[in-house]
Amino acid sequence: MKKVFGRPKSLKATPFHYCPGCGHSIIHRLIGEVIDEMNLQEKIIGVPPAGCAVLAYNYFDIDMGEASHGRAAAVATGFKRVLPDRIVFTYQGDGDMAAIGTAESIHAAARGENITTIFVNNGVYGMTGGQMAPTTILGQNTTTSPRGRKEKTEGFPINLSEMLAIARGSSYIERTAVNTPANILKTKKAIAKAFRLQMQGYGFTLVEILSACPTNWKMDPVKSSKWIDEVMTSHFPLGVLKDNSGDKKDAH
Amino acid sequence: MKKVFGRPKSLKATPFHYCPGCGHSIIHRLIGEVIDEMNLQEKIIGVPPAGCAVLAYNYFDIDMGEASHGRAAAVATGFKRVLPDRIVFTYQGDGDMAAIGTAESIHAAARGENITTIFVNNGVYGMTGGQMAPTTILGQNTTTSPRGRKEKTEGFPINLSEMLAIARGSSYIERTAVNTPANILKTKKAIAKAFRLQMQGYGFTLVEILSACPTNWKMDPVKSSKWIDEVMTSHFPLGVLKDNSGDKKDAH
Amino acid sequence: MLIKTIFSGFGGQGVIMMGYLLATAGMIEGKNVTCLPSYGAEVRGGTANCTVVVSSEEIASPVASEPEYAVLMNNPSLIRFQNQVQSGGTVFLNSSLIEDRPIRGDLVIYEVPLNDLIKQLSENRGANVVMLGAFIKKSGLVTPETMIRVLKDTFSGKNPAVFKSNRSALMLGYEYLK
Amino acid sequence: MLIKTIFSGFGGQGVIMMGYLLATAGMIEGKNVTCLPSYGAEVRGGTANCTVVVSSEEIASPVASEPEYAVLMNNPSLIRFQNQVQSGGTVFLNSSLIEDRPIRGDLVIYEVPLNDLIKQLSENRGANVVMLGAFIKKSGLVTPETMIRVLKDTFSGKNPAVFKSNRSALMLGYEYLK
Amino acid sequence: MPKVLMRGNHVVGEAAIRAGCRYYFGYPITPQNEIPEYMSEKLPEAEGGVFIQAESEIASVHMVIGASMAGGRVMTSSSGPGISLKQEGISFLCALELPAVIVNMSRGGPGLGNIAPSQSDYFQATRGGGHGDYRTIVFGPNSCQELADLTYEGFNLADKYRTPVLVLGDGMLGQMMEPVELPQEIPLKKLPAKDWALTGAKGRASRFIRSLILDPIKEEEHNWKLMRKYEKITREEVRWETYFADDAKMMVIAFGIAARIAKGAIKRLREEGVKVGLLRPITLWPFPFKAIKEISKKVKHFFVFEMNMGQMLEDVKLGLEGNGEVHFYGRPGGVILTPLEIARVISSQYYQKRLG
Amino acid sequence: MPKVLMRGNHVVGEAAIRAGCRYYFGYPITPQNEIPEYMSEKLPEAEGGVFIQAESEIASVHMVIGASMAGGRVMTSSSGPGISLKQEGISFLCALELPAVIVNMSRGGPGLGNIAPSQSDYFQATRGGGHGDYRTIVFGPNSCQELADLTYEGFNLADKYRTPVLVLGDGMLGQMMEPVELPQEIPLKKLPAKDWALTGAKGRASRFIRSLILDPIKEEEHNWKLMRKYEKITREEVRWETYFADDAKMMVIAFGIAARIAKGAIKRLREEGVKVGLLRPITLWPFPFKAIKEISKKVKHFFVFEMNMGQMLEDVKLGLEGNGEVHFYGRPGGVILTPLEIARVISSQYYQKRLG
Amino acid sequence: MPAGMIEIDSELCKDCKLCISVCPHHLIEPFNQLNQKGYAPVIFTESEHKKEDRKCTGCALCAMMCPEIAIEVHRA
Amino acid sequence: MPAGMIEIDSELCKDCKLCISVCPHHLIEPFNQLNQKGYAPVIFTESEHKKEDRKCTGCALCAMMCPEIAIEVHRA
Ligand SMILES: Cc1ncc(C[n+]2csc(CCOP(=O)(O)OP(=O)(O)O)c2C)c(N)n1
Ligand SMILES: Cc1ncc(C[n+]2csc(CCOP(=O)(O)OP(=O)(O)O)c2C)c(N)n1
Ligand code: SF4
Ligand code: SF4
Ligand code: SF4
Ligand code: SF4
Repeated sequence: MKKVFGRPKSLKATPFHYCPGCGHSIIHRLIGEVIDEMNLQEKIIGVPPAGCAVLAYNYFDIDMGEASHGRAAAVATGFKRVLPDRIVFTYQGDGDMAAIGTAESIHAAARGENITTIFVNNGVYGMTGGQMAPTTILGQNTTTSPRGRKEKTEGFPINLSEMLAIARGSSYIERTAVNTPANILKTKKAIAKAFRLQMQGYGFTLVEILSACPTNWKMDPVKSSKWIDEVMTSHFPLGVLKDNSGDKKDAH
Repeated sequence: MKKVFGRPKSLKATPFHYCPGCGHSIIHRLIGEVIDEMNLQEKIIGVPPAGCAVLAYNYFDIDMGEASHGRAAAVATGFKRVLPDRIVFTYQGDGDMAAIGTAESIHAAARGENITTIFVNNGVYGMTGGQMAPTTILGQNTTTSPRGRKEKTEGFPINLSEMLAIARGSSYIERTAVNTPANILKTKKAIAKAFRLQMQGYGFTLVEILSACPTNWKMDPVKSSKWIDEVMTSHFPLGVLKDNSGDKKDAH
Repeated sequence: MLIKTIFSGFGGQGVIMMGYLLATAGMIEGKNVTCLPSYGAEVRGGTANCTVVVSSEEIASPVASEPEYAVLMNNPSLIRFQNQVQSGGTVFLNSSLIEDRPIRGDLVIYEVPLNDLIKQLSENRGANVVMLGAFIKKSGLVTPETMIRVLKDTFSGKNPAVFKSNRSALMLGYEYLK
Repeated sequence: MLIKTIFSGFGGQGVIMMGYLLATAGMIEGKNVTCLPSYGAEVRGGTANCTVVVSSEEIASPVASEPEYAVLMNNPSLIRFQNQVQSGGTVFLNSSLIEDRPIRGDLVIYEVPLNDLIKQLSENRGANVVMLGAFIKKSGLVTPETMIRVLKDTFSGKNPAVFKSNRSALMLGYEYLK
Repeated sequence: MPKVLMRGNHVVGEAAIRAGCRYYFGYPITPQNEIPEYMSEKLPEAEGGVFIQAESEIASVHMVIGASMAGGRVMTSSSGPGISLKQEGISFLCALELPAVIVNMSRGGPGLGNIAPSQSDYFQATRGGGHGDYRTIVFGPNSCQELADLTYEGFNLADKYRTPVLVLGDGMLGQMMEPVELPQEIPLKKLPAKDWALTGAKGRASRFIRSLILDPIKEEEHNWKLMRKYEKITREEVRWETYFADDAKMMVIAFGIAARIAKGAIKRLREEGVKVGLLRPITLWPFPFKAIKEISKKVKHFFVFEMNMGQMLEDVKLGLEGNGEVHFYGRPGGVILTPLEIARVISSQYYQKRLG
Repeated sequence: MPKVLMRGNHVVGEAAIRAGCRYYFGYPITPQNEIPEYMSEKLPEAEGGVFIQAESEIASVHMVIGASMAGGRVMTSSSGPGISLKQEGISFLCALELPAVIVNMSRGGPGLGNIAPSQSDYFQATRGGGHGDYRTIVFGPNSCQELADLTYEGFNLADKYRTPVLVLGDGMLGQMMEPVELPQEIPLKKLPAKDWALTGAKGRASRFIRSLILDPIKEEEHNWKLMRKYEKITREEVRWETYFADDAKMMVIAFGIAARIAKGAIKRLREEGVKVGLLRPITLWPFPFKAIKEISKKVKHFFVFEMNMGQMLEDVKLGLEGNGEVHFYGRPGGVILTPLEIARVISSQYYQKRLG
Repeated sequence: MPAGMIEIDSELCKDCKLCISVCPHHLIEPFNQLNQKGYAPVIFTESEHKKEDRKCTGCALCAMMCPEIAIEVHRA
Repeated sequence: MPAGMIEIDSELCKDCKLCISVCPHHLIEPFNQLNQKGYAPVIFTESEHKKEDRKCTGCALCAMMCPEIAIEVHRA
C-alpha cells in the first residue's frame, strides 16, 4: 500500500498548538501542500500575524519574519521590494487584517503590491479570548458584544475583501472556507492560484478563508463547520470576487 | 438694491489663508451657507484635519476640535457618542482621509457612525508641499512622484468613496466638485443633504469634493478648474455613489 | 499564617472557580486573600491553573512558588506541579484521571475519584466543587459553613437548584475524605 | 568677519535662489557659509525669505536676527524686515514694487527698479539675478567673477543660453549701481 | 461598604464607572482584555454609557480625545504595544489639555514579547513616549484596592488639571483577584462642570481646541503654561509610602507589584533583625524626589528592585544626587521573583556593606 | 572631494544612498519633506533602489522592518508626531535586532505644535518612547556636515550591532544649506553580509525572526542579551566634543543646533575673558556620562541649554551625581535664540557665581 | 432681467480670475494695482456705470465661484 | 474501488471529531482513552480488519478534514 496522504514536507514535525477543530491547522496544512507541490520551499517567505497564528514559524519549514499586529502587509511589502523574485505571503486573522491592519491591507492592494495574503476569517479575535472582530456577524455574541452584535451600538461587520476587490492594484481575490472536504480543496486551489499569479507578477492576490474557531464560538468543531455553511456564508458569500488573470474557470 | 450674496454669518470675518483659487475656500463658504440655512450654528461641531484646512477654526464661527492627521473620524466618533443630538462633521483632505486615515474612515462608515465627512480630494498633499496623495492620478507629477505616478512603482490611486459605499453603515455618499458654479451648487446641496440625513439618524454620510490646488498642480486657477472637468472626473466620476435615504432625486 | 494553594487542570475543569470560591470564603472569614488565575496563551492547549493565598497578614506575592497545597485535576498538572509543592505539603489528586503518583516521598497525598463520585450527584457534574469539599476538609483553610454561604452567594442568583446541587457536591467531597 | 544677509519677497520672486547663489559663491571663495530658507506654512500666502551668513569663521547660527544687509523684493518684506536690520546696515529695495521707504534714518538704501531694468534683457525675466548683481557690487561679499562661475555651474547644465541670460542679468544689476 | 473579591481588570472598570466614566474606547490586548470586556457588559447598563471596541489603539485614543473635548469622563486601556501606538494621541491629549484616564496593564517587551507582568514601560510612562515636552500623571498601584482608588482618583485629577492620567499596572495586577472596597459612585450631576468643553456654540461665543500653534513664541508660552501646571502637580500631587523607614540602614525603593514583593521580603528580613525599609513611589510622575532626598540624609544605602533592566533607577539616582549608594536588581521579561529570593539579595547586600 | 552646498534634508538622503541605502519608506511631514522628495528623485536611479511613500508612518516603519529582515540597508524619516507613531515599530526593530536608520527632524510640540526647530523629542529618542526595555543609538548632529557623516555612519553601526540608529536633527538643520564634503559611496558588493537575513531557505535550514517569547525566562535571557549589546555600545560608541574645556570655570552642555549656537556665545565670551567651555554630546545615547564626570572633577558650574523644557538636563544630572551645580536655560516651542542672548545668560550666571 | 451689480473687496481678492472666467457678460477684468497682500485684485467694470447702462444681471455666478468671498452681489 | 486504510496518530489527535463527520462509511469512532495532552483520540475501526474486509476506500476525506495532520492515508 502506498501512502497517499501525510504531512507536507514544508511543515515541521511540531504538533499544532491550536484548539481542537481550529481552521488555522487545516489552512497551515494546505499552504504546506501548495508549497510542496509548487516547489517553493526555498523561495518563499511568510509573514505571520499577531493572532492565534503568531507562532506559525514553529510549523512552517520556510523563512518567516514576524509582523506586529496588523502590519503584515507592510512588512511583506518591505520583503518583496528587497527580494522581488521571492514569493512573499502574509497570513492574517480578521482582526489583524480588517481592524488594526485595514489601512495596510487596503494600500498594499491599491499599490498592487505583488504579494499574497491568506486572510483567515473566523469572525472573532481568537488569540485574545474571543472578542468581537470586524467580521463578527450581527447578533453574534462575543466577549465584547455580550448582548450580540447590534448595528446601532457595535456597528455593522465589514466586508473587506469586497473593498479590496475595488482597489485597482488587486488582481485576484477569492473567498473560500475550510469547513468541508470540497471547500478545503477549493481553498487549496485558490492558494495555489494566488501564488502562481504572484509569480507571474499580477500584483496583489488574496484568499479569504472562512475558518472555525470552536473555542470562541462555543460550539463543537462539527457544529462549527455547519455554522459556517448555514450562517457565515450568507454574510460572507463564497466565490471569486475578482480575477484579472483571464482564467476565471481555472480557479476550480 | 438688495444684497443677494455675501459672507455667511457662520463664517468669521477672517480672510482665508488659502492660496489663490484654492477649493478649500469655496468649500468653507458652502459649509457656512448650509449651516446658516439649516440654522445649525449652535448645534454643530466640526473636526478639522491636519492639512491645509488645519486652521479651519479660524474661519468657522462654530465649535471646532482639532484632530491629529488622519484621525478626524475617530475624534468625531468621540464627540458624537457624548453628544448624540449635535451635528458632527469632519473636514478632511485626501491624504488625511485616504492615506493615514484609511482605517478610521472605513470603520466609522462600517460602524454607521452618525457623522458627516467632507472629503476634499485635491489629488495632492497641499499643506506639506505637493507630495503624492493616495488620489494622485496615474501620470501626475508631484514632489514625490517626480517622474509621474506609475502603477508599477507608486501603485494605483485609490477610490475610497467607492469602498466606503460598500460599508453597510454608510447611508449617503456623493462625489461632487467645486470647479464650476453648477458643480458648486450641487456640492452645497449634497452637504445640506448629508447634514439632514445625519439629523435623521441615517448613519455615516460623506461628500467627496474634487477641489483645485493650483499651487501644487502648478496650474493657474482657471486652468485647474478645467483640469478637474477634463482629467480628474474621468478618474473620479461625479455623482451619487450611495443613497439609502430613499430620496435619490432630491439630491439634485 | 500564610497558605498557598494551587489548583490545576484542563481548561474546562473549573479550576478558576475553585480558586475564586476558596478566596471568597477566606475573605469572608476575615483573612487576606489573593487569587491569581493563569491567563492568555498559557491557557490554550495546556493546563489552566489558579493560585490562592490565604493569610492572616498582608500578602506580598500572589504567586505560589512553593505552595503548601496542590489540587491537581489531570495528569499534565501533576507533571507540572509535583516538584513545586513544599516539602511536607499536601496534594489532592483527581484519581479518576491521574494514573501516575508523585515520585517524591515527602508529600501527603489524597486521592479523590471524581468521576465515580459525581455519579452520585443528580446532574453528573460539579467535580470541581466535590474536590473543593475534599480540600477544605483536609486543609481546614475555611469552614464548610463559610463555603456553603459562598456557594449560595455565587450561585443562587441564577437558580436556587444550582446552589443546592453545588452544596451537595461540596458535602460529597467533604465527607468522602475521612 | 561675519556678514548676514536676508533676502525676502513673494514666493515666486526667486529669493531662495538668490540666497543659494550667494552662499555658493561664498563657499567657493573659501568662506564659511550657511543659507536658511524659510519653510512650510510660513511660506504660504506670505513672504518667502532666505538668510545667508558669510563668515571667515565657524558660523554659530544660520538665523540672522540682526542682518547687515536686507534685499527686499516687495512691500510686505519691507514692513517685516526694516526694523531688524542692524544700525548702519544696508537695504536693497526693489523700487518697482516698493513704494514706501524705511522710516529709520540709520540705514544705507539702494533702490533698484527691477521691472524697468529687466526690460533691457532679452527674456524680460531674471529680476532676482539683476538684484543679486546690484547686491554684490555694493556689499562686496563675493566677486562678480565668482558669481559668474556659480551661475555657470548652476545653469549651464540645462541650456547654455540660460547661463548667458543670467550673466547678462547679473552684470546689468552690477553696473546699475555706481 | 463590604469588600468584594474582584479581578484587577474588573476593578479598574468598576472604579471608572463609579467615578462617572461613561465612555470607554479600546482595543483588545492581553493581559487587559477583561477591562474592555467588563465595560462592554456594564457601560450599556449605565446612564448614557458608551462602549466602543475601536478598530485599533490609535482610533481608540482619538475617540477619547473627541469624547473628552465634548466634556465626557472617558477612559481607554491597553498594554505594551498598544500603549506605544497611543503615544501620538497622548502627546495630543497633553497639548490640547484634555482630561482622560489611560490604563497600561504592562507586559513583557520589547516587541511582541509576552503577556507576563513586567515594569518595562516605566520610561515610556514617566518621560512621555510621544513627541514634545509634556508629562502625564502616572500612578503605580500595587494592589487591587489601589487599582480601584487610583483609577477613581485619576478621573478627578484629570479633570482638575485638564491632563491625562496614566495608571501603570501590569499583567499580574490585572489578572489577580483581591478583596476590594469599591469607591462611592459619583452621580453624573455632581461631576465638575467643564466650561471649556465643545458642545455646540449655544448661547455663547463659538470656541475651538487646538494644539497647532505656528508662532514659536506662542507655542513657547503654551509650553510654559503646561510647565507651570506640571510644576503645580509636582508640588501638590506626589504620593508615596514608606515601610519600616524609621530605623532603616538600607532602603529598598520599588514600585507597583515589585514593591509589594519587596515588602514581603522586608518583613522576613526584619524578623531576622535586618534593618531594611521600603520607599514606594505611588505617583511615578511626579516622582517623590524630595522624600528620597530626605531619606538620603539618614540612609546611605539604597536598593532598587524593578521588573525591568533599570528604569526608575534613574529617578532614584536623580533624587539622590550622588548622596548614597544604589544597588540595582532587575528581572526583565516577565519573570516574577519571590519575596524569599529578594530577601536573599537584599541581605547579601546588607551584609556586604557591613550594615548588620 | 570638493564641497557642495546642500540642504540638510538632501544631505541626509545623499549620505544614505552613499552608505548603500537602497530602500526608503516614509510619509510626508514638515520639516523633513525634502528627504522623501530627494529619495523619490534619486533612489529609482540607483541600482535596485526603491522609494515608497507609504500610507502612514506606521506602514513605513513596518516596511522598514520587512526590508531589514530581507537584508536591505533601509531608512525612514519623519518628525515629531510621525516619530511618535513609529514607536511601536522601533520597539519591534530593537526586539527583532534589526538594523535601520530613522531620522527625526524634530519640530515644536507637543501635539501638532509647529514646524519650527525644537529639541523636545530628546526623551522619546533616548529613553525609547515605545514599550519594553530597549535603547537605540541616537546621534545629535549640529551641522550639515555631521548630518552627512552621522547618517552614513549610522548605517554602519546599525549593521554592526543589528540595532536601529536614530538621527535626531531638527527643522533648522533639515532646512539650512551648508557646504558639505560628502562621504565616499560604498559599492553594494562591499556591504557587510548578513547571515541572519530572511531570503528564502535556499541551501540552508529555514529560519525565522520573531520577538514573541512567551516564556518569561527566555524573554529575560533575550533582554539580557540586548542589555549586553547596549553595554557594549555604551563602552565603545560614545562620542562627544569639547570646546575651550581646558581652563573653563564653567561648562556649557548642549547638543545639536543649541550647542552650535552656544559655541557662538562662548566664542564671544572668551573674547571678553570669560572662562567658559562647552561639552557637546554627539551620541545622545550612549550619553557621555564619563566625560561629564571627568570634567566635574575640575569644574563645578554647569550650564545646560536646550531648545526644550529640560530633558538632556536629566542626563547631565545623572552624570554629575550631585558633583556640581547645574543652571538650566530652555526655550521650548521652536524659538531659536541668538548667540548674543545665550552669551548674556551665561555671563550673568558666570558673574553671579563669582567665577570671573 | 433685473439689473444687478457687484462689489469686489480688493483687499480680499487674490487675483485668481475665477470670477472672470464665469461672468457671462465679461464684466470683470484684471487690474494691475497691488493690494496689501501683494495681489492685483480684479475690478468690476460697471461700478461707475449708471444702473440703466449695466449689463450685470446680478446672477452671482462670479460670487459663487469666488474663493475669497470677495464679491458681494446686489440685485434690484 | 481500491481498498484503503488510515493510521491515526493518537498523540496528535485532539478529538475534534471532524473526521468522523465526513467519513462516508462511518469508519472512525470516538474512544475514551486519554492521550498525553488529555484528549481522547478517535480510532479507525478497521485497523485490525483484513484488507478484504475493509470498507475504507482511502478516499482521504477524513485526512483532508483533520486539522492536526493526525491521519495518514494508504491506498493500494
Ligand atoms: C498593537 C497590538 N494590539 C493588540 C494586540 C493583541 N492582539 C493579538 S492578536 C489580536 C487579534 C487576534 O484576532 P485575529 O486577528 O482575528 O486572529 P485569530 O487569533 O482569530 O486567528 C489582538 C487584538 C497586539 N498584539 N498588538
Ligand atoms: C502624524 C502626522 N503625519 C504627517 C503629518 C504632516 N501632514 C500634515 S497635513 C498632511 C497631508 C495634507 O494633505 P491632504 O490631507 O490631502 O490635505 P490638503 O493639505 O491637500 O488639503 C501631512 C502629511 C502630520 N501633521 N501628522
Ligand atoms: S482560539 Fe479559535 S482561532 Fe485560536 S486556536 Fe483556538 S479555535 Fe483556533
Ligand atoms: S496648497 Fe493647495 S490646497 Fe493648500 S491652500 Fe494652496 S491651493 Fe489650497
Ligand atoms: S453677477 Fe453675474 S453678470 Fe454680474 S458680474 Fe457677476 S457673473 Fe457677471
Ligand atoms: S474670484 Fe474672487 S479672488 Fe478670484 S479674482 Fe475674482 S474676486 Fe478676486
